[in-house]
Amino acid sequence: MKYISTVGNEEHIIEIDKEGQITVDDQIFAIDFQHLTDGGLLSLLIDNRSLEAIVEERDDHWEVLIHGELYAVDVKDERAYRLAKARGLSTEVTGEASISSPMPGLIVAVRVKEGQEIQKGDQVVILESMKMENELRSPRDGTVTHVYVSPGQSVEKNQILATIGDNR
Amino acid sequence: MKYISTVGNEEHIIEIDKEGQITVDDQIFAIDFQHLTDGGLLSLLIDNRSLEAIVEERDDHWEVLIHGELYAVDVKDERAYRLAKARGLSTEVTGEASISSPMPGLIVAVRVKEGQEIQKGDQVVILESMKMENELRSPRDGTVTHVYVSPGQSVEKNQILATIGDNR
Amino acid sequence: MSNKALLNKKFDKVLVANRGEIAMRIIRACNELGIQTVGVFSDVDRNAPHVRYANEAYHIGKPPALESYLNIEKLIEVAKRSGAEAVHPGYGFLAERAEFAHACYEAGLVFVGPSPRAIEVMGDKLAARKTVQEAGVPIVPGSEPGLNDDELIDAAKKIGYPLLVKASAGGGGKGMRPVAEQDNLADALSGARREAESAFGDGTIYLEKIIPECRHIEIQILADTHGNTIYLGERECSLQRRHQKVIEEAPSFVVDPEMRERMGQVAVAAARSVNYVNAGTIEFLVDKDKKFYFLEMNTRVQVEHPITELVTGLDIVQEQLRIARGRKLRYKQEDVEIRGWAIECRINAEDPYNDFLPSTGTITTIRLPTGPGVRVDTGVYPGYEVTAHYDPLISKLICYGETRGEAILRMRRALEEYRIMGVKTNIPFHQHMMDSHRFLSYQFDTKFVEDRFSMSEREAVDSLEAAILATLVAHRKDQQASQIVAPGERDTSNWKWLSRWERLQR
Amino acid sequence: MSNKALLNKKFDKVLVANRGEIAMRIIRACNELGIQTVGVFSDVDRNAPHVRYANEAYHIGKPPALESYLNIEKLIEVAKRSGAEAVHPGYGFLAERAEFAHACYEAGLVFVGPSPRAIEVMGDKLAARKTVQEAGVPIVPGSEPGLNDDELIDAAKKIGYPLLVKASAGGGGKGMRPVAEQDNLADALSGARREAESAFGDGTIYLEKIIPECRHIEIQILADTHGNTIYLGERECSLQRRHQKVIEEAPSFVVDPEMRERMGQVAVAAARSVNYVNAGTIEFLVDKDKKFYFLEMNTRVQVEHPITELVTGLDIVQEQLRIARGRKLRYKQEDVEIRGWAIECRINAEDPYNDFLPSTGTITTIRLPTGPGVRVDTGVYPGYEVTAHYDPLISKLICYGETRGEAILRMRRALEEYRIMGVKTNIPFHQHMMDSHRFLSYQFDTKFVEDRFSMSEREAVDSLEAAILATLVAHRKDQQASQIVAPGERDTSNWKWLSRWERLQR
Repeated sequence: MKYISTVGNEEHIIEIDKEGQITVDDQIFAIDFQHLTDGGLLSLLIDNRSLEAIVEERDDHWEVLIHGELYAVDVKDERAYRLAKARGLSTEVTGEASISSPMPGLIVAVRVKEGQEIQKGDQVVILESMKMENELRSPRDGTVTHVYVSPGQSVEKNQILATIGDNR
Repeated sequence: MKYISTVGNEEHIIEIDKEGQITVDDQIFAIDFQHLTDGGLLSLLIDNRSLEAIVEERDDHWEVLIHGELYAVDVKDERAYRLAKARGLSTEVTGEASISSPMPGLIVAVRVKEGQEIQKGDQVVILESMKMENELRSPRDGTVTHVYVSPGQSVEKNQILATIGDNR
Repeated sequence: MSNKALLNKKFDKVLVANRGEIAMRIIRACNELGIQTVGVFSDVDRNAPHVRYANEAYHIGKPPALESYLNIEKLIEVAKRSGAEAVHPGYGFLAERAEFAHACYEAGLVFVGPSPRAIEVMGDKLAARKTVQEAGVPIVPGSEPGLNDDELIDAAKKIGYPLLVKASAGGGGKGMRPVAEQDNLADALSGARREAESAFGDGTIYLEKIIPECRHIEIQILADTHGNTIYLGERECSLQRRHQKVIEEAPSFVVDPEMRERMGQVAVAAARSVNYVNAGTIEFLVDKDKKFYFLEMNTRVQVEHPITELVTGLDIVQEQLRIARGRKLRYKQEDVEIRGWAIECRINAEDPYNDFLPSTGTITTIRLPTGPGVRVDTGVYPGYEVTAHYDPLISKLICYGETRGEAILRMRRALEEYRIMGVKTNIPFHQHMMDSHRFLSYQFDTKFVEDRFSMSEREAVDSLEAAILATLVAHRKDQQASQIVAPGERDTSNWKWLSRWERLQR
Repeated sequence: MSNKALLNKKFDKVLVANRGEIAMRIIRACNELGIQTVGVFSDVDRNAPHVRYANEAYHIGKPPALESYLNIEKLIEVAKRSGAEAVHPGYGFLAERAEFAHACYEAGLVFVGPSPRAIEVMGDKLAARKTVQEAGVPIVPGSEPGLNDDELIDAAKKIGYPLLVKASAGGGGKGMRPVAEQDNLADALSGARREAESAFGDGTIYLEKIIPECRHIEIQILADTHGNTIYLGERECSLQRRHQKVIEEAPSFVVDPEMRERMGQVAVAAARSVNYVNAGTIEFLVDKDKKFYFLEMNTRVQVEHPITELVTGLDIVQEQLRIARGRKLRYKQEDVEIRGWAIECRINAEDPYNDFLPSTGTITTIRLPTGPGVRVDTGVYPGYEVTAHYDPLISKLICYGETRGEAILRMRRALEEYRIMGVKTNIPFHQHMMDSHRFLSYQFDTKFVEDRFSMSEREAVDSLEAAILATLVAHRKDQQASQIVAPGERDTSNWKWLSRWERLQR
């Protein structure tokens, strides 16, 4: 079985066919992979290198915890990968991007107006939650197409606060 | 639902009918009983007294861990309890008692002969395991009816080593 | 409220008016002193460790703190109902509310902390500045109390720019405005006053000089009811984000024994100026020339108290309880000695790669680091839901070493061993910091984390391994779904590919 | 083998030739020193923490130690294959086998421990007695080496009864026979000789006077390759069962500073007598009059080393690695200072209510105690199967306190917090001991646990609660079986009865 797995902007071709063996980007490794009975812990020996990790499935990717770092991995088998490519669902942001609330809270300030051109990383909304003010920033360059909230308004988790479209 | 629960030589009559309430030996307590998602931990608030425990089922009883102590509890509903009583399966040892090996090991010495009268607590067999010599003692007064092993012999877990019967 | 509003007597049952790790910390200290504990919980905290470990536990209301952990009447009622004779407030919530200390006093309950008056004075920044200054404590240059805007603008000329407009009440950076030059002062004043008004219902503001490249260093003190006050050395707390400490260490590498003694004596003087009793912390700003200025006093146990415990060998929370029981301090100043080095990393539910946004969700897995020199104080558990109701602190990871270098290396080891899944945590931030040359070489001040620290320094070392592991798990899922694996052929509780050595044994 | 057979040089990768908690302990120390680690495992240890935490791991054979952890050739092969430059033996297994230290030397590997000769001399009790005696160390009165039975019977007259017939080789109580009067001596001699012959292939025996009401107190020493040897104070190890220590504490309440210095100097002399290098422990018997006698020297890290770490602030395993790297000791004798009190309880898989029979089985749940002053060194995990192949040690629970009393109270708290299910443990034994008046008042010697301690003192306090909890769980099971609970009506992951306050909120 052949998979194309993506971490950040790295892509790796991973083949799993034989027992105790794995091929990663055409390189063969001996592996011994164990699921512990103990709450989702995994142990991998790969060419005798030892790794402990936790892997959990999320809506559209896998979360992998190794040595304190959390990695988001997208795993597709060859077919799914080709389909995705065909549909042009590549990783960089196009079309309208929406900024939604990562948690329930109170809108303290709105930094943008509809129609305003902004850069990736610009502040869009200040959300107060967990006793802290949190800056929500734009994921892309573009123009503010809609602002759905105003200061003093309280919002739910995942509520859409504003949308950013392409510049005209 | 009415249960008769036995710990050691204590018997308790426990009735569970209403929500948030339990009757123990005719005394009523308010309870809030929670199973944690976290590996078998239980939390009980009984008249606001807080207890954390782990309860696991064994072949013929429940094991309960509270504050470091492990309790063996026998729980029977009224019917099962009466049947048991009828069948005379009460708790004290009668009939032939067998001494079996609690773990794999090597028989170092046999302290009794067949036909010998012994007291509860007398040494029957010395078993070496885990780098230590372990004394297996008689669970009751009686006469040694059979000895199945001899020094130097290695035994499996739960293998019967000797049996003790009533005195003639 | 008079300073007499302070009870101290022997007690055998304590209400712990808090939650999370500090509630656990207090329950353990009580347990070790043979004192019974009463826990309280809001709807969402029924399964929390502090409920399970307390001897008794009572429900006190809904998740919003105002309806539970801040509900004074309810807490006093539970104390009476449970027969508790004392109350420990922990930190946060009601810990620095004079009216709570007073309510306990009125109800005949020992409040494990200072008198209401001490809390009141130190809670009002202007009053605190005035009081300690009269006791000969150096304070950050600033304006007098009770000035109107015009007077403040005049005062600003003498103080000099840049300066800070601060609210007298409250804290946490609210009603605070840095001002670089006179032109912006007027706006800053009105803005700060409005913010303070709305946040604390008190628009009183004042000016403080901004001390460039300063450090935040604090002194832990203990004071008994017999007039004995000692200091337990300092804590270096300069690493902060938005006025929230993230990493603390003890001792501080800028403080030598002579300076420690001077700071300690000043701290003791500040405490005495309000007849302070129990554990407290005096926060100082320290400038480039190692001159130090009183910033404020925290009239309760500090989040970062464990690092002081590790280097002094004392148990501060047990001392709090002994003092509240009316005991004399067991230690004289000369008995207090600093040995080794301790560092605390605050593990928060937040995303260090995305502006440290709080990360809500349910914690699925926790594996704590253990072994030599590692201490974890935590109040969360698998199944715990991180909500917006309470602060994002998951745990405090504290490491001890014979030297600062060894404490840092041990912290790296412990951070690597720590496993938390379900929410994002700032563990990678701490790992970056432990690797950062500026941190290793002491080159940081209170602005370092916000202005000059970046997460991008360190590349994701195990990304390939992550890809492999995710793929192995995904592949397994496919297999099981498509029944390629005949049921029973493999032990599903521990599924694997047979590795070479296993096949050899067949 | 000459004393030259000792390599020391810088190394960056260590083979950890052990398993369980000590393998974890060594891996952590290496990790903290930036040294790479290579773990080894038998079939049953594939999922053990020491395999998961090591940088590399290699399978070395079947569960019986002789086919894995005692297989010298295999271990040396793995060391070479992995590029390890040093080997840490831990304790037990090959730690005190001179041939292993020598094999490492021959293979050009640094052995983290003393020279083969030092191991050899101290491993032979008669040779050890002779060597240290020549160095002026007091030894337990006994017979000369190389006597036949008749000569031993004569020697016994001078030594006096009661006395002990001991085998010169090995340990663990094998080939040991107490003799009360002359009539029984001849039989004891032949019996002991036979037992020693079969156990160690060496029938050499000798006589030692039995010292009544004696304590077992040992001194930890560190010696570098530059001729510096220091002592780190004592450990009180009198609480034993069948020559196995169960509880240790540091310092010892019978040792005052003056006695500590004398014992320390004698211990250093004993170490010097074999040009000892690295960490070692000299065991003494101490009689009622506080006279002490050399018993034996353990030429490796001791199970109970953590209590010394807690009271001295040193990391003994890190020191072992530094010494093996050829570094000079960083501490002079005057730098070593004892602060506070530490106690270790060995948590074993055994049934304290049934003659401490080993308890085999699979561990289902583990919850470790945490918080201030508590350290747990462990090598087991949920899913771990306790087998007869290895010793029954599950973990070491170590508590620190400002005083002995506080260490004991903290240990009680930690024992209560500890949760292990699946096998029986001796936690209740430790709880009894922490409550025992004789323990609290120091009234014990090496015979106390076996001869005068009983588990029945303390009644099962929570038996009613246990009955209630088991019944609640059984009831739930019935309900689910008989589908009284409509599926989905309740969250099965957290089933419960609604309590009052919950209903109020409906």
